[in-house]
Parts: sequence; C-alpha cells; structure tokens
Amino acid sequence: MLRNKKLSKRIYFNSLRIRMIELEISKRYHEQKMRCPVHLSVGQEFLPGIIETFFDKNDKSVSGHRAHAHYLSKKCSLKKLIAEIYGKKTGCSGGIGGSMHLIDKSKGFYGSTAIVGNTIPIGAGISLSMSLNKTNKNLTYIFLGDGAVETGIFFETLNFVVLKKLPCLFICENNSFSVYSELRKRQPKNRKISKLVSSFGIKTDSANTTHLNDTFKKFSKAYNYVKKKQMPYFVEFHTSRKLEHCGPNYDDDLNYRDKNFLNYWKKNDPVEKLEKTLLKKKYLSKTEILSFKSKIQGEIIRSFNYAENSKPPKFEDLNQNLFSK
Amino acid sequence: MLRNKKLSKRIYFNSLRIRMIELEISKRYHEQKMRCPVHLSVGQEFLPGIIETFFDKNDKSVSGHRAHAHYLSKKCSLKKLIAEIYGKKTGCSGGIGGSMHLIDKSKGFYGSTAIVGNTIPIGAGISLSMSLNKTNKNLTYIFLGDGAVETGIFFETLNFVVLKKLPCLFICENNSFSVYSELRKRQPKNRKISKLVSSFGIKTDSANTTHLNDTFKKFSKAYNYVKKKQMPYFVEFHTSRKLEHCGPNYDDDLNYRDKNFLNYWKKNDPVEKLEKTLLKKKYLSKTEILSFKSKIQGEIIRSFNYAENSKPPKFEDLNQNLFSK
Amino acid sequence: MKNKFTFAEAIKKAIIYSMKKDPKMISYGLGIDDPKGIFGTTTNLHKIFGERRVFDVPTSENALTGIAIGSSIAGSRVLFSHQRFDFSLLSFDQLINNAAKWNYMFGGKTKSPSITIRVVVGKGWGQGPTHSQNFQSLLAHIPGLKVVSPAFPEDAYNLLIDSIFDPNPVIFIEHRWLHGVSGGIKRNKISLGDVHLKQRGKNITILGNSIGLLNVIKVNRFLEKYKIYPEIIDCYSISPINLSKIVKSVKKTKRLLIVDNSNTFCSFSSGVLAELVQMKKINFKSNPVIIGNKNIPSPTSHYISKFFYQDSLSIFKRILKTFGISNYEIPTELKKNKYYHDVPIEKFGPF
Amino acid sequence: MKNKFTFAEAIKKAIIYSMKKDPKMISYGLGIDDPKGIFGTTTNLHKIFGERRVFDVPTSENALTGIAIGSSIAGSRVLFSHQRFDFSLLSFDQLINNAAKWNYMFGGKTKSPSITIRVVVGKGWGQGPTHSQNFQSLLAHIPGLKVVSPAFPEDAYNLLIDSIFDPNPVIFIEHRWLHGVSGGIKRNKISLGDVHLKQRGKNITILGNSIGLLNVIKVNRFLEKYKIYPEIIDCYSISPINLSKIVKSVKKTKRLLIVDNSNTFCSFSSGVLAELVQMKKINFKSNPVIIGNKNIPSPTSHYISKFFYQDSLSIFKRILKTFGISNYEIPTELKKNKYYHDVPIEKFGPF
Ligand SMILES: Cc1ncc(C[n+]2csc(CCOP(=O)(O)OP(=O)(O)O)c2C)c(N)n1
Ligand SMILES: Cc1ncc(C[n+]2csc(CCOP(=O)(O)OP(=O)(O)O)c2C)c(N)n1
Ligand SMILES: [Mg+2]
Ligand SMILES: [Mg+2]
Repeated sequence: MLRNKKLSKRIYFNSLRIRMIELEISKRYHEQKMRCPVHLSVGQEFLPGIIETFFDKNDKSVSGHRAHAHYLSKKCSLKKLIAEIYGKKTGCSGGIGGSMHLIDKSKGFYGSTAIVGNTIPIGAGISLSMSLNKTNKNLTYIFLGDGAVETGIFFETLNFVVLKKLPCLFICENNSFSVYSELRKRQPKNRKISKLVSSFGIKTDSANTTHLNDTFKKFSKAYNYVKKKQMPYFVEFHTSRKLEHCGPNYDDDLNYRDKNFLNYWKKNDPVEKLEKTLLKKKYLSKTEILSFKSKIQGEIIRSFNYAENSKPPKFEDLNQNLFSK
Repeated sequence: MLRNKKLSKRIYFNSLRIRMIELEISKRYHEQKMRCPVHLSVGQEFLPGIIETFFDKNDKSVSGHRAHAHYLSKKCSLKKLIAEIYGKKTGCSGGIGGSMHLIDKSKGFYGSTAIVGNTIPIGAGISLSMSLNKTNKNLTYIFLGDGAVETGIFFETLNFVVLKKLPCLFICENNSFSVYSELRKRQPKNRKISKLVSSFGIKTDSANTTHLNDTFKKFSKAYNYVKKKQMPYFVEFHTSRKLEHCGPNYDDDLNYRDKNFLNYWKKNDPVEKLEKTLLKKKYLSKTEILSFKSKIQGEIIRSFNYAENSKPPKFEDLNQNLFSK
Repeated sequence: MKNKFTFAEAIKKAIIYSMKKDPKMISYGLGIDDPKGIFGTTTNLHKIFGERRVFDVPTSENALTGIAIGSSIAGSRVLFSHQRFDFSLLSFDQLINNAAKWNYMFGGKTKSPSITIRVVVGKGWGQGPTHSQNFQSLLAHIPGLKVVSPAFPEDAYNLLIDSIFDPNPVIFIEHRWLHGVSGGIKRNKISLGDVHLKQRGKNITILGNSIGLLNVIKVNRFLEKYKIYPEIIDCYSISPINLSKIVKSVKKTKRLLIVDNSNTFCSFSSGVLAELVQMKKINFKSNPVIIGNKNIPSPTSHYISKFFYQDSLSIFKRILKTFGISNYEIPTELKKNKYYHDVPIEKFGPF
Repeated sequence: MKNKFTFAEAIKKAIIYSMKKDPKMISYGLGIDDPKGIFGTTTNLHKIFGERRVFDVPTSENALTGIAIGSSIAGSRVLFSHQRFDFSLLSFDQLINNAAKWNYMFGGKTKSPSITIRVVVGKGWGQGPTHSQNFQSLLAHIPGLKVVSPAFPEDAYNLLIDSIFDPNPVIFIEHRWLHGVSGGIKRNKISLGDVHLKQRGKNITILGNSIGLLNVIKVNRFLEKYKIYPEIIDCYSISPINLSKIVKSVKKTKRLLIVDNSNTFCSFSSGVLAELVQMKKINFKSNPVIIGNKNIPSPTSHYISKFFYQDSLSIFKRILKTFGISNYEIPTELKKNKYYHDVPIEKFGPF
C-alpha cells in the first residue's frame, strides 16, 4: 500500500476524516444536543480508512454499537450520521435509532445495533441470501469487537457460515477491552482470537493496525479471497481506542488500562504513523495536510449545521414504521 | 483395563445391565404404560459402564435428553428410574419429570433436562461452586452429544470454564447423529470436535468406544487429570445408538444412516466385543454370563414390578414444588 | 380430487404454494428434510424445491433466527420451523431485539424482516415441563411481532400463506394435536389481525383459538339444553387483534369466556379482557371468565397432566357456572377417558 | 451516622449485608468491579469480598445464567446483574426452561435455584429501542419466577436482601432513574408477593411501582383540590402478587388506575386488572384504566421519546378524566421541561 502514492494518500485522508469527525462529536458533545450514547472510534480509524478504498455498493455491512467508522467506510452520508446523533428526522434512521442504530441501504450499510453480537447472524443471513444467487460476486462485512467473541451467537454463526460456505468477511477489531474489562478477565490467557476461530474451519488472519502495510495486505487478501472464492474469512485487527468506551471523554485517569498498553498505542497511533510516513516519503506535504484538514473541517461544519438546522421528528412520527406495509 | 480381570468384568456387567434395562424398556414400551418420550442408550453403554467404576458420590453429573445410562453410571436407583418413566410418584422426579428429567442428588446426579445444551452451564456452575472450596477434590461430569456442540451456550460455557479453570469433565458422546441428521448436515466436513474444542484452551482427547482399552485409558486419564489438577477437560467418544432417536424401535429401514456406518457399528458393538474378549481371555464363562443376565433380569423385573405397583401422583401433587420454601 | 386435508397437509400445501409463488423464498428448520418431515408438514419439500431452498440446520436456534432476518432483508423470504415452541426461547434476543424492531428502529429506512417462525406446541404423552409450553402471551406482548394460532386446516392454510407473505415477522403457532384433524381447504386471504365470528349466538361470547377452540366446539352442542347460545369467536390472530368485533359481541351477550391455551397470569387472554373492560362499560351479567392451563409448569406424568390442562369438560362446567346452573349432567362424550386423556387419538407416537 | 442513602447505595448495602451473612454467596455481572461499578451499586465490592466472590464476566448472558443456577444448586447463592434488562433476553432459555422449573420438574427432589437476577431498565438520553426495555410482564407470566420492582431506597434495600435469601429465582428490576433518589433505610423483612399500602385514600385506587409510583406520588398533592383522594398501593412485588389487598381497596374506592412501566398489551397491569374483574363484581364508577408506555419500541430521539413514556403529567390528566373533570389547570411542576425531559437530573451521563 505504502508504495502506491494515490492509494495511501486516500487512506490517510479517510482515516483523518473519521478521526476529525469523531473528535468533533467529542468536542461538541458537552453542548448536550447529541442526546444519545456514542461509542467513538478515535484510534481505530485506519482500517475503516482502508475499507473505503474497496468500496462496492453491492457489498453489504452490518455492525454493532461502535459503528460510525464502519458506516463511513461504506461512503454513507456524514450529514445523515450527525443528524441521527442529534435525533433529527433527517438522520440516517430518522432520529429513531441514534448513534447505535445506523443504516444506509443505498450504500450497502444494512444496519448496526446495540446488543453485542446480535448483528453477526444478520450478516450471515445476508450472505446466505446472496449465495442463493449463483452469479453473486459480493460479500457481507460483519464487524465485531473482541467482546463479541464471547457470545454464543458468534460461534453458532461461525459454524453455519463455514457449513454453508457463505461469502462473509468477519472484521474483528480487537481493542483489548470490553468497556473497562481487559481481555484477561473475559477470555483465557494466551488466547489468540484468530487462531481459535480458525479451528472452526474458516480461513483466518490477523494484523496489528499499527503495521500499516501488513494491515492493508491482510485486509486486501481477505477481501479478494471472499470476493473470488465466495467463502467466509475472519480477520482480527489489533487496535486501540483513545477515548472512553462510551461518551466523549478521555478516561485514562481511571487507570483501567495498563500504562504500557497505552504508551504503546500512543507511540504507534496508525493515523499519526501514516501521516509521518507519507511526509517522509514526500507523498504528502504539510500544506497538503492542512488543505485536507480544512476540506474535511468544512464538510464537518456543513454536516453539523445541517443536523442543527434539520427538523426534529414529530409526534406523528412516533407511531410510524412499526410494521411494514 | 482388559488386563484387570475384576475391573473388566465389572465394566462388562455394568454395560450389559444398561443394555438389558434399555431393551426391556423398549420391549415393554408398546404396552403404553410408559407414556413419555424415551431416548434409549442401546449401543452407547460401554462408556457409562466404565464411568460407574470411578464412582465418587461427591462427583456430580448433569446430562441431557438421553440420560438413562448417565444416571445409572452414577449408581442411581433403577427402581426410581423405571417408576419415573411410568409416571409414578415413587419415580426419581416424583413422576413430574419423566425420562427426560432425571435426578438423584444423593448419588451426585444433579439433573438432566430436555433442551439441547442447557445443562452444560449448570454443570459449569456446579464446578464453580466446588472450586470456591479450596480443598475440593471433586469434579462435575457434563454429558453432551454431538448436536449440543452446535449450541452457543456450549461455547460460552467452554470459554468460562477455561477462564476460571473449573473442575469439569465434558463427556461428548458423538454418535454422528442428531435425530435423523448426520453430522455433515450440521457441521463442516472434516471437523474433529475434540480438536475444535481444544482451541479454546482446554485439554481434550478422543476415543472410539469400540476400542475398549483405549476408551478406558482416555477416560481414566481425563478423570484423574480433572480430579488432581482441578482443571477442565473434554473427551469426545465415538459411539452409535442402535435404536431410533426417540422411542423403542429400530428404524434403520428409514435409511437415514449409511449402510457402512451401520455395519461398522454392528460388527464393532463394544458390549459384544467386550463379552467376546472376556470369554476369549477366560475371564468369563458362558455360565457366568448367564448368571449375570439372570441377576440383572431379576433386578429389572423387580424394578418394573415396583414401578407398576407404585402409586401415581395425585391431584394434590400437581401444585407442589413450584417454589422452594 | 381430494377435498379433505389434514392440518399437517394444509401446512405443507401452504408452504408449497408460497415457495412456488416466491422463487426466492427459503425454508429451514431442524429435521425439515428427514423421514418424519416435522410431523409430515415438510416431507419431501427438499426434493421439490432443492436443497438450497429447503434444508436442515444445526441446533443453533438463536443464530438461525438472525440468519432468517438477514436473509429476508437481503431479499429471501424465510420460513423457519421449530418442532417445539420451547426451543424458540433461545432466540428471544433475535426475535425481540431485532426482528420486532428492525423497521421501526431504523426509522423506516429499511423494511421489516418478512420471516415466519413456525412453532409447534407439544401436549400429551409425557411432553412434560420443557416440551409443551406455549409462549403466545410473551410474544403477543412485543410490539412489532404478529402472532397467529389457527384451529382448522383451512385457516392454517390461509393464515400460513398470509403470514409468509406478510412483510413482517409472524409467529405461527401450531398445536401438535391439530396435525391430524381434517377439513376442506379453499384459498382465502385472511388479514392478519382479524378475528373470525365462528358462530352467532345470544347470551355468552366465547373467545378461543387453536386447540382451545376445538374444545369449545365439542362443548357447543350440549349447551342448547340449558338455553345457552354462545357466540363463538376464533381469535386466530392473537396480535394484533381486532377488538371491535369482540366488543360488539360482548355488548350483545353480556357474558364472556376466554379460553387460553397456556397459563393465564399476565397472558394473552388477560390482555384482551383488560382491553375490553377499559374500553367500554359493559354491564356484565356475570363476571367475565378466563379458563386456561394451570399457572405451573406442565407435569410429565399422565396421571396428573389431566388436571393441568383446560379441556372440554372444564369449559363446559365453567360455562354452566357462569349461568348459575349447578344442576346438570355431564355428557358422556365429555367425560375423560381415564387412560388416554393424554393423546388425541389412540395411536400417537412418543415424540 | 448517615441516615439517608441513595437507591444505588441501598443496593450496595443490601449486597454487602447479604454477602456477609452468607459467606458462600457470590456476585457477578459485566463491569461489576470496574470504576463505574454498575451505576455505583457494586463499586469496590471485589475489594471487600475478594475476586473469587465478586467478579467480572464475559459477554455470555445465557451461559452465565445457567452457571448461576448450577452454582446455587451446589450451594452458592448467586446475584447476577445485567446493566440493561434488554441483555437478559439472551438468557430466557435458562430463566424459563431451567430456573423457573428446576424444583418443580424434578418433583421437589432438589431445590429451586436461589438466584437473583438484577436487571436495570434504561431510560432517557437516547437509550432507544434496545437499551430501555422493561420485560417485567414477560417474566411475571412465567410460573416459578418471582419478580419485584421497588421504588424507594428502603424497599430496594429490604427487597434485594429478601430476594437474595429467597430460596427461589427472583428477577429484581431497578429503574435507572431511581439510582440517585435518596431516602432513609431500615431493615425490615418484606415477604415477596406482598404489596404495600402507601397511602390510604377514598375514591380511587392507584397501583404502581418503581418509577411509575414516583410519578404517581408527584401528582398526588395536586389532586385534593379536585376532591380526589387516591389510595396508593406499591406493587413492588409483581409476581406473585397479593391481590386481596388490592381487591379490598378497589371495592372501597370503586375506581382503579394501574400505572405500568412498560408497554401494556398482554402486560402485568392487564394481568392484574383481568384477575380483579374475574374475582369480584365491582361496581366501577368509571372504567378501570391502565396507563403505560406506548405499544411500540422506544424511539431514541429525545424530541419524541417524551411522547412515548407515561409520566406525571399523563397520569394527572388521566386521573382527572376518570373523574369526568375536564376543566383543570396543569400544575407548573408537572409541565415538561422542554429540553430535559429525557434526564432525571440535569447532570446525567450518556450511559
Ligand atoms: C448482550 C450485551 N451484553 C452487554 C452489553 C453491554 N456492552 C455494550 S458495548 C460492550 C463491550 C463490547 O466490547 P467489544 O465487543 O470488544 O467492542 P468495543 O466496545 O471494544 O468496540 C458491552 C459489554 C451489550 N450491549 N449487549
Ligand atoms: C434447543 C433444542 N433444539 C432442538 C431440540 C430437539 N432435539 C432433541 S434431541 C436432539 C438431538 C441432539 O443430538 P445430540 O446432541 O447429538 O444427542 P443424541 O440424541 O445423538 O444423543 C434434538 C435436536 C431440543 N431438544 N432442544
Ligand atoms: Mg473491544
Ligand atoms: Mg448425537
């Protein structure tokens, strides 16, 4: 990836964009206008930044509570995301879902929900439906965290997709934490998630997102495999979030994360690393970065303005959509 | 095991006893006095026959729908088993549970239930409670079939017992079928259950129950490991049932099982093999076998008589025991 | 041509009809393609439609419910069958947190999953505490799920087709004892949510569905003698439910009996009763009555399971009591067969 | 000594009391030992009792419920906490097929699992469709489970202790908005199943619990002006429930309002109402009324979640309507704060 100037700049732009969006939400959250829980992806942007470059609107995605970046990686509308968090009618879910329930079917983003693990089989079902069409050449992304690997439904689904050879690509973002709980409290020591998963008979791989090229390579390999072979694949990506589990703040003062762990990720932040590398390689200049930033900032401001100026849903909207007609 | 005359005779006796009991149920079932579903263990007796010889009343067991043999392997009362199937008040569950809900706490048999997989965490919970007592030297048997390996709760429990290092011994009786469905319809080809399970970080092993010595050795090793180390262990035993999934009949005329599979198990029936081996080794004579059989038959007849002559529960019993006092 | 079909055949016909009509529809469930074919309701369907559209599954009820939702929102209508309602508890997260809300929680930007979950309620032959439960009341409480429970082959046929083609998740409840019951079949669209006036009457309204309704019908002909003319309403659609027809009837008859096929506290029947008494001032001539199973788990022993269930006899007695009639004879037809109360017909398997 | 405690502190005190009393008791749940300690109800308990007795768990709600049952029948009383009621759906198989029946289905040859399942009901700050559900009605329908839902710190304290020491499975429902509410605490044994006469009155009986009861109490002082003297009963025990006290009250007041903290169709409140109208001929002066949340999922947007919930204002209006009073002023205290209807106090976190 880093050999390809255009591509790596685009990934940088994508990652930067996600980070700036998430940080803007964090910054403005105290205004108390975004009145719903938000699980931000600051620190975890690089992989979604890559995924965007593989965009195919006929690929589908499902995700969980921490889904902003996944939604954005599917080129879904930023305006509608912000409006959704503001509870506005123009939001991607009409304001009914909030940050934890996002959707944009036109881009193939089929939904994210807030119960850990419970979109995993939804993704498998989408793949099952795809696979019934023998000429299908698409896949479904199933995003999950390390915590979701503790749910029974994950394993039930895994067994099924291997049995039926379904074209789904599991993207496991292992940030070592489930809320405040580190892995060792929830899973046996020395477990390697990707290895555990591979014993179900699915191809797996893993990468540390701070290793930029490797992350790209592993993702790309997995993506192409599923697209071509129409078989399932699971990739574990080591990553780390910078903010608290839920909400706009930094919470490392609470000391639930090991100092070494935090330092490691501070020093190895993928977005910063990418920026530095691109600067060094002269793919990118400081002025270009500034122009990226101002372009993104412009879009962000427009999106927040859009959200702020949008109409809220009304009483009449309350009783809509329970049933499809 | 086959070197030890006394032990192997006892195992033979145990297995024979279970077989004769199950066949008697099968034979009398058409009388329509045993009015509840029965899942018989004919064909699968050898392993429970071994387990009996490791009896420790402070070990606990939980099991599923096919539990007669597991109950008997814990030295629980035959009379109460038959009375239970007859729906009598003297049954081990007062007639309320029937064949699918057996219990005898005095012998450490803590319950079997009819929802596939749902006693698995119960067994883990018992082990958890045991492990809180640091001087504990006992274990919990968790019996399950190959079908239960498809349930989410199995994997959730597996993760937990490894995490907490609980003294439980999973006994997976893999008879290749779940009702009429063979493994390939439910689990990926070439899966080896014990290998899959070992990737959770639990010690595992497997044996084919027709290999008598090996089966004994593997069980014994697992048992001693859990007792001593107070750590979990999983053993998969290949086996086969001779009768239909549920009910008293042979159903191989339905052709849902491969001829080779059936022939294999017909030729390699563990109980018959054990009998032949013991005869050959002169550990056992034909007359001795006859005396075993008549002893067992006597017990069986007494048990059925007991069941037949026992009082049924009454209207007053209906509203009992919903709550503990 | 054959013009009588069993309930099980009606189910099968409905599936065939639907799968032909929608070539993208799929159908799965434990044992769907096995020799017993889910009580004969699916036998050989995999041969007709191929193994890609009709297939057996692992014992993974929760995931398979999610998979049904996913398949549906991607374009494949799904019918998922459980051999016992009891097993579906494992999938309540998917049913309630996802299926019931899918369209609502995304603000209508998608569609509801068009899935039908068939659940069979076991009874008798020692089905016992974990193989005979009916959770209709739990699911009727959940906004976004539709729940239906027919009594007759024709209604089963039509309701199953209409459930499958309803663009929303539907729980389709089949009582195991109905599978052998026969009747004619004609295709008629039923609007889910409706109730059906089965018999016009005068002085008591009786609501029931599924096996409970059959119990009511058995009692019916013994009532005239006591000048009791029940208006019988088949609530084959439990949720949503058309209350206006019921109110109209009760306002006329001023007496009400609701027959529930499960335990009654915080139930479907109490839900309907509570709606009625809130809506209209009805001058009941006697207290409205709910009759259902006991509020305990079902015992296995056939010696006492007979005391557990509502049946024709208990319904008969309860109706007379409502009219203050204490002097009556029990029709021999309603007397319990001492030994075989736990099977619908004499030959009935263990499963 | 401090003699006022928040509801959250009361919970914590109850856990400490219980774990001291029974040294074999264990307590677990997601986040139990983290810095937030389940809304402050468990902070530092792992330090007091050690990590073997108080511990965090994997996201495996179903298994952990079974593990609770197993631990309990082997001698360790268990308290298992869910940060949202919504998550517990994953464990309905264990709760209903096992916990509720364990003693019954083995004919009393064992004991019921002495487990307490704490479930927190979310509300406000965009908790939305999957983080604010209250499934009290589902579990109240299940024979063998006890369900409680207190409103006040003292009752929370006493009921939690009594739930823990009850030899049966108990679902202990805590509304998130109560955690900050303060009150005195004195240990008093409460028999599960009872209801509590909170205020004697004359002409209307109001049943409520948890947050709904607080809403009723806010309304209370504005009623005298209209000659309305409510008899308020705290149904902190939802199932089983002592109906006789309620009947007695309703027979006196001849008016009834039930406040439900969830959606109302086939609900706890309809269950209670249905029991009442079946038991006694009550000459209601006006139709009995149930007021609860709308029968839809909860929307996230605070702009419309305010229309979703019952609250003091809707209760006030409904009571007056019951008395046929249409000419009234809305007390300013009951008027909705336009912006902050979705938080109980001004500073309230996102979680
Ligand atoms: C079934 C369920 N249990 C508990 C929760 C509470 N919860 C919300 S997010 C979360 C952490 C999940 O961790 P992980 O999957 O690693 O995702 P991350 O937050 O690290 O991105 C938990 C436990 C939930 N939403 N659903
Ligand atoms: C949750 C659940 N789903 C389905 C069933 C129906 N059922 C009863 S036994 C059985 C087969 C289980 O197979 P296995 O675990 O291999 O045990 P075996 O019968 O072979 O001993 C099934 C699917 C059930 N009891 N519970
Ligand atoms: Mg994580
Ligand atoms: Mg098997």
